Amino acid sequence: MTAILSGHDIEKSFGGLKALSKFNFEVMPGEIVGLIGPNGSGKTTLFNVISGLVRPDSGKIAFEGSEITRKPPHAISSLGIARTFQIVRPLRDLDLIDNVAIAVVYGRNEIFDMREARGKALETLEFSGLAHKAYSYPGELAIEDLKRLEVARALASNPRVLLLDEVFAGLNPKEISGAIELVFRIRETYGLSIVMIEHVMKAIMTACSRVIALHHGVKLADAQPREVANHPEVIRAYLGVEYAGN
Amino acid sequence: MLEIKEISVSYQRHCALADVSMTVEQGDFVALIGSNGAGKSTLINSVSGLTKISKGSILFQGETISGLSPDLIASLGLIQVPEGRKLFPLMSVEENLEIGAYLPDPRKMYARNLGKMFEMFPRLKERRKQSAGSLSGGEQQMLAIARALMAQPILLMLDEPSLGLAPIVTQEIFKILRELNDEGLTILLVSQEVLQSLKISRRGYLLENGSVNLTGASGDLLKDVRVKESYLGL
Amino acid sequence: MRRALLRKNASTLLLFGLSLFLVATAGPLFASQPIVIGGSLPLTGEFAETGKLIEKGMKFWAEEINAKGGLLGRPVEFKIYDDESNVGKAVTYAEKAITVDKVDLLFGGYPGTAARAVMPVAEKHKFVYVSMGGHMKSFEQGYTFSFGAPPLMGEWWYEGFFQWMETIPADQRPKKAAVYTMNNPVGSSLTGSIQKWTKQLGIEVVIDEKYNLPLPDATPLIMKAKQLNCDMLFANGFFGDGVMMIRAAKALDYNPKAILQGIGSVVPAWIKELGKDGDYVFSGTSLFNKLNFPGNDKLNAYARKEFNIDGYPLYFGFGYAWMQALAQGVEGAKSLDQTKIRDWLKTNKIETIAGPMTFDEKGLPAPINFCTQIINGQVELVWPLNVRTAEPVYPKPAWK
Amino acid sequence: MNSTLIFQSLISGVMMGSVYALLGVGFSLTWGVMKVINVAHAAFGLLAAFFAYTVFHRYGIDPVVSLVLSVPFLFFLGCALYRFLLIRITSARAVIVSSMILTFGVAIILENLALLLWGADPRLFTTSYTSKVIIVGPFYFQYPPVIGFVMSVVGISSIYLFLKRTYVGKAVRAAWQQPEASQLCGINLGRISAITFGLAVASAGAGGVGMGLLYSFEPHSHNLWLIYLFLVVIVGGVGNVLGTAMAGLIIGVITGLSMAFLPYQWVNLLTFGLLMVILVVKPQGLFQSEV
Amino acid sequence: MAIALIGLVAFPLFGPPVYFISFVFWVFLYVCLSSSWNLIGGYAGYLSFGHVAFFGIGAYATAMIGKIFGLSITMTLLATIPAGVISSFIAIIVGYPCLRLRGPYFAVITLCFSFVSQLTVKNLEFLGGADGLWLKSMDVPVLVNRTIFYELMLFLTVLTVWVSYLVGRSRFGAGLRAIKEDEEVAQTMAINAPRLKIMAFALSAFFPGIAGGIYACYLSYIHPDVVFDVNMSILQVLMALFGGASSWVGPVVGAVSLTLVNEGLSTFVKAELARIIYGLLFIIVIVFMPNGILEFFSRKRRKIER
Repeated sequence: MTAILSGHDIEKSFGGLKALSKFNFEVMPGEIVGLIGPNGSGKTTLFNVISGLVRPDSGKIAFEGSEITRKPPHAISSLGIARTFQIVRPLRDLDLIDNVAIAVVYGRNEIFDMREARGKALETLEFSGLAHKAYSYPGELAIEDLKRLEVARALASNPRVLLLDEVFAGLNPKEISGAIELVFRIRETYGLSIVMIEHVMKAIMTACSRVIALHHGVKLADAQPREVANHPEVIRAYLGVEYAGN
Repeated sequence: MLEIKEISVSYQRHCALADVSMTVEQGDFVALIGSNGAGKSTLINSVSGLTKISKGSILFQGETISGLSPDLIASLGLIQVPEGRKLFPLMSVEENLEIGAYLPDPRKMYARNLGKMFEMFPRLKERRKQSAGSLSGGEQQMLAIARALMAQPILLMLDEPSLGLAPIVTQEIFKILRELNDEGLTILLVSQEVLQSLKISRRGYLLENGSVNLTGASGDLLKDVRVKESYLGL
Repeated sequence: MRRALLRKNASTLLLFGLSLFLVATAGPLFASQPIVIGGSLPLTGEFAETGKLIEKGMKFWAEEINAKGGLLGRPVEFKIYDDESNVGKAVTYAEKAITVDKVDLLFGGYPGTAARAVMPVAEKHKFVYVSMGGHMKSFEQGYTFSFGAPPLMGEWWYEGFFQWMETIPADQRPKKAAVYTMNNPVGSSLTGSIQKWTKQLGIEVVIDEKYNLPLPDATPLIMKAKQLNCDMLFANGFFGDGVMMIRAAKALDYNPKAILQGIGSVVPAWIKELGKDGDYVFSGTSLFNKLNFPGNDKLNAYARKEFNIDGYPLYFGFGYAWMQALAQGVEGAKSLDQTKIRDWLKTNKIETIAGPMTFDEKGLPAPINFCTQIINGQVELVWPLNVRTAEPVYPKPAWK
Repeated sequence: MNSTLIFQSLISGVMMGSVYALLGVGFSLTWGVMKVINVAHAAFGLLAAFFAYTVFHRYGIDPVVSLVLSVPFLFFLGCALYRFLLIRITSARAVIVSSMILTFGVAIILENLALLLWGADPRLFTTSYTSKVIIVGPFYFQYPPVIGFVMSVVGISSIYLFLKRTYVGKAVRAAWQQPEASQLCGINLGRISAITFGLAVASAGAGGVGMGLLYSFEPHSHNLWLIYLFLVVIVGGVGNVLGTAMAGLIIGVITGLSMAFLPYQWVNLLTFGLLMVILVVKPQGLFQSEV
Repeated sequence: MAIALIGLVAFPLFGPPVYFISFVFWVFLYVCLSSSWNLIGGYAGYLSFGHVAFFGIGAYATAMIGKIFGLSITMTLLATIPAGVISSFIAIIVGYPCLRLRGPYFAVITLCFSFVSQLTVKNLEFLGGADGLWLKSMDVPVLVNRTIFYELMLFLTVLTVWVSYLVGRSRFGAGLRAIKEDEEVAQTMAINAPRLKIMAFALSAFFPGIAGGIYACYLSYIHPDVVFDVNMSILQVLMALFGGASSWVGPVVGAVSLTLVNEGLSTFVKAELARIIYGLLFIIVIVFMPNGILEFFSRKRRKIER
């Protein structure tokens, strides 16, 4: 099986700070890959590089066999890579259904009419558990629903790969369980690959088939969740010395 | 010293805090723990006046402070070290400390307090002319604490001081907090670092879903399985 | 649903507002007894200064004529709109005066750009339009109802000066001229006669440059003129740039034999604000307060009383003179019929404070070639000889 | 083209530009610090110029000296404007746009108040030093631009020193960089904003008198001045005090040079064209935004 | 809606005083200008403060086409269409570098662009330079003349508003809104922001181009100071924001209400006072309805609904 999304020797630095160095990764079709690491370890930078918001200094990114490294963000997302943002960025002046409908109409759905798109958007909202709030505005939502909106919007473009940036952050345990269930449902229903950045270990452990651990832009581990969780270097970097001994 | 009486806060229709009560005594070191989004920052911001409460009252040294503006609350000696440090990035370390001592009383003691800070954080002294934005994460956190101390707080509140810091740095900072408390400073600490914060604090509150679920001496909480459950979500 | 509702409401609201407005302004449809003279002037915005002077001149005229029993035995009344120095508004207000207020007569507007745009409107509605016109080109469009009485023609601005210059012995004339002209209709209308006359008088034009308003700085211009030994300076600008040129000339101790100024020096502010430095500047005009024509005394007396200045301001005079011309047309035609008024004006001589004048088919009188110079803080007429109020000061004394 | 002319053009260009900078510095400050584009900024300057004119003609007080009176007045006017009007729009979604519309209204009111109070006639400062010059070699330094230049240097550097050296000034910078944290340090944001706005409006007064030294002015002149404001602020970087000063000099040099080398007809066109190029190449201005 | 439209079309046939035809012509002109401005300024959030440039370009293009080919006035009116195209074309060229700027920077660069185009026209003799250009005037009775321009402008305005309405509910408009809200997010939603912005800019320059041409024929005399008047730029922005820039209705409401208010003030109040009241109006509106009149009312309604 060949990777649907892969990166080769990606380098990116901001000023003097190396955010990513010689970073390699692969995502197989249908896989859920977790991306963990302490704050500032370069996870979000990686997402920004993949989605084209940030240009890497060097290295290559390939999607379905063709290179996408220097493509503009809209071209990359129209190929089928959708993402969410860690700090939610809804379109605040539009209601939820329009937020999602825009993603539908510009996504890979062969839908170009806004009315039709709203119908499809409603489906996606329903799938994400937001149907009852379709005509609310983002400002009226709680954080959990905003996270769901981010996911719904990304899903609505009918992507092949979904990049989820800390979708679970700020949620309580009950909400996290709900969100994990959503992630599974996404993979089942849409059959797409997911890369998720996450701090909530429970989510990582239950949802991911594979976990990549990052620290200071360097890959520390790339293995099964349990393996990574027990990797001494990962524990030291990510969970802290105290935990390692606890 | 600080008394929070059944306060509620809601953003739009989302309830962030519901009937939360807690107290901080003179000389106390209280840790407020709970997972991300449990309402810890909201609570501390309500005390500081950054967030308006919809119900309840907050008393500081017997006086109601809910409804006052943040700068007035700060002038009472209730100083917060905000989450994410929020330094003045384009100003030098020294200028940051100067702003910390902006209020009239601390301003009079500026020179003396500055010396104390440089004693406590020698690294800041080395970088006194450097802009705050160019410091490393740990140094920035130290500066944020030093800035708050410059205001001669009666009660120091810290919001996630360990966020994004290396474990060693976190330990160092927590050690300083411990020392400050030993010298008599009252501290309210908000942190996700459950183990460490419970280890250094005297009492703890566990916040979950906008309400206090558990409270007691830190030592007891450390042993309580419910903490582990809530925090780790296991 | 909400959207649709909103849309519907907005459009009904809109229509309602529009109709309400139309009803409200249609009130004055019923003409009243007095003769109403309407139009617009720039009372606010860029040209407010001049607009207000014209308004005062017109009002003084009305006061006077009403005291005498009015026009055709009816009192006169103004309907003056403020066009905010906006040409488009000047056009619609002219139409409003004609078609809504149903005014009996239309008065002339300012500045040239507005007058030019109103001229075709007046032509279409067959209303006599007496204004300064801006410049010659606006009278070459074949409008039959437009008159310049008197006009303020850039083309004629320096005629009087050059005619006088011709009387000076050739060796005393300036040798080299520097011509700085603002890039607008007024400016460009000035340059033709300068080219023609300088050639005729053997004056070499060393510098001939245009500039766009606002002029950021005049020092380089003056320095250049000084370096090239130009002993004649044409500052073809408005007030602001004109002042800058004079001040720079003084500062750089540049002493040409003659300084000629565009429009700026004809406004009262020139003398009032510049003081002594404004002296000895030559200008042209088609109207002058010291001319021995009937009416000027009264106006000067009024100006002394009302504005505390000797001699009425130029545009005050224009406002008055245009009304004079219009009134004589009405009285001559003994009717408010615009075509009759026009025809009368085209075939008869009128008397104004600018002197007697008759009109050609374009609506212009014979070229008016007064030359003025500011001497000791007074605007004096130095040409033609028969009306001269003072000897020209030439060459210009050095700066003190 | 000779060198004397070039240098003379440069000298007077630079002096002119420095006055633009003085007028612009407050505009830059409110834009950068408070996200308020004060379209009425130049109108406030005009108000000070008219005031100076009146005081000069009534009591013979020098226009520059009149600033002693008008600057404090404008300061309070600015504070009041913030306290009673601008504070109401700080919660709007697009503060910049709302502030532009609001201050546009203020500018219209000020212009027409000036029209009512002073009439439409153009005004000039004609003082004893108006046509005095200092001659250095082949170069002429006219008094009014030199005074304008000195005012600009004094004005801008005192604003700069105020921001860098005084407690209140530091609080202004702090409030700009981290509004929330500055409140936690005991800074009253409302008061600091009012002070900033008052200061900016007051500096407009100095700038207005400076402009009056160079040019004649009428009630509508502020519209023209406003364009220069945008020029210096954009080139200098929004909120950057020293940048504004540099921008004034740069614009002066550009104007001076283009007056020396180009037909005058193209000078204004070149200035705006060049600004477009600067904006496209360096959108954030030639200097980093910093307060 | 249809009745209102028929009413507007038929309005001149009732023989109102010519002024009303001209006045409503002006209202249409402003509705057209602010509605087309709204395509880029309101939908995409790029505040072009030099939009009058396209009006002026259209006016001059029309006049020049008429002059060069010696067209009759009727044919010159047809020339407004290529003038609109020229204006769009220039918008594409100018928009390419300018649309990379955002917020106030975009506002300032477009403002500069309008000055540059005004000064260019002034400096070029073959465009009439500082003297301006005369056009042939229509040899028909006044009422007919004004009615023709009225109907033309009405048609153009309805077209503009209709396009604005269509864009507002289309995929294109949705994309523009996303760009206004958050350009980066829009890009990650597969929206080709640079292209959409250029398209919106070109479209928003097309209608003013035609309007400028019609205006030139209406006035029969154009001058750079008149058709590149910066006040017009500012006014169309204010009208759109005044009404509320997020929908097609806002600019219409804004343009109509501001024109009416201004006209009412000029008619009934002394000049300076009228201006002062006008200024106060802006302050009052922005203080109490910071997001425009329309939104003020629609938000109110929503609050009640809830």
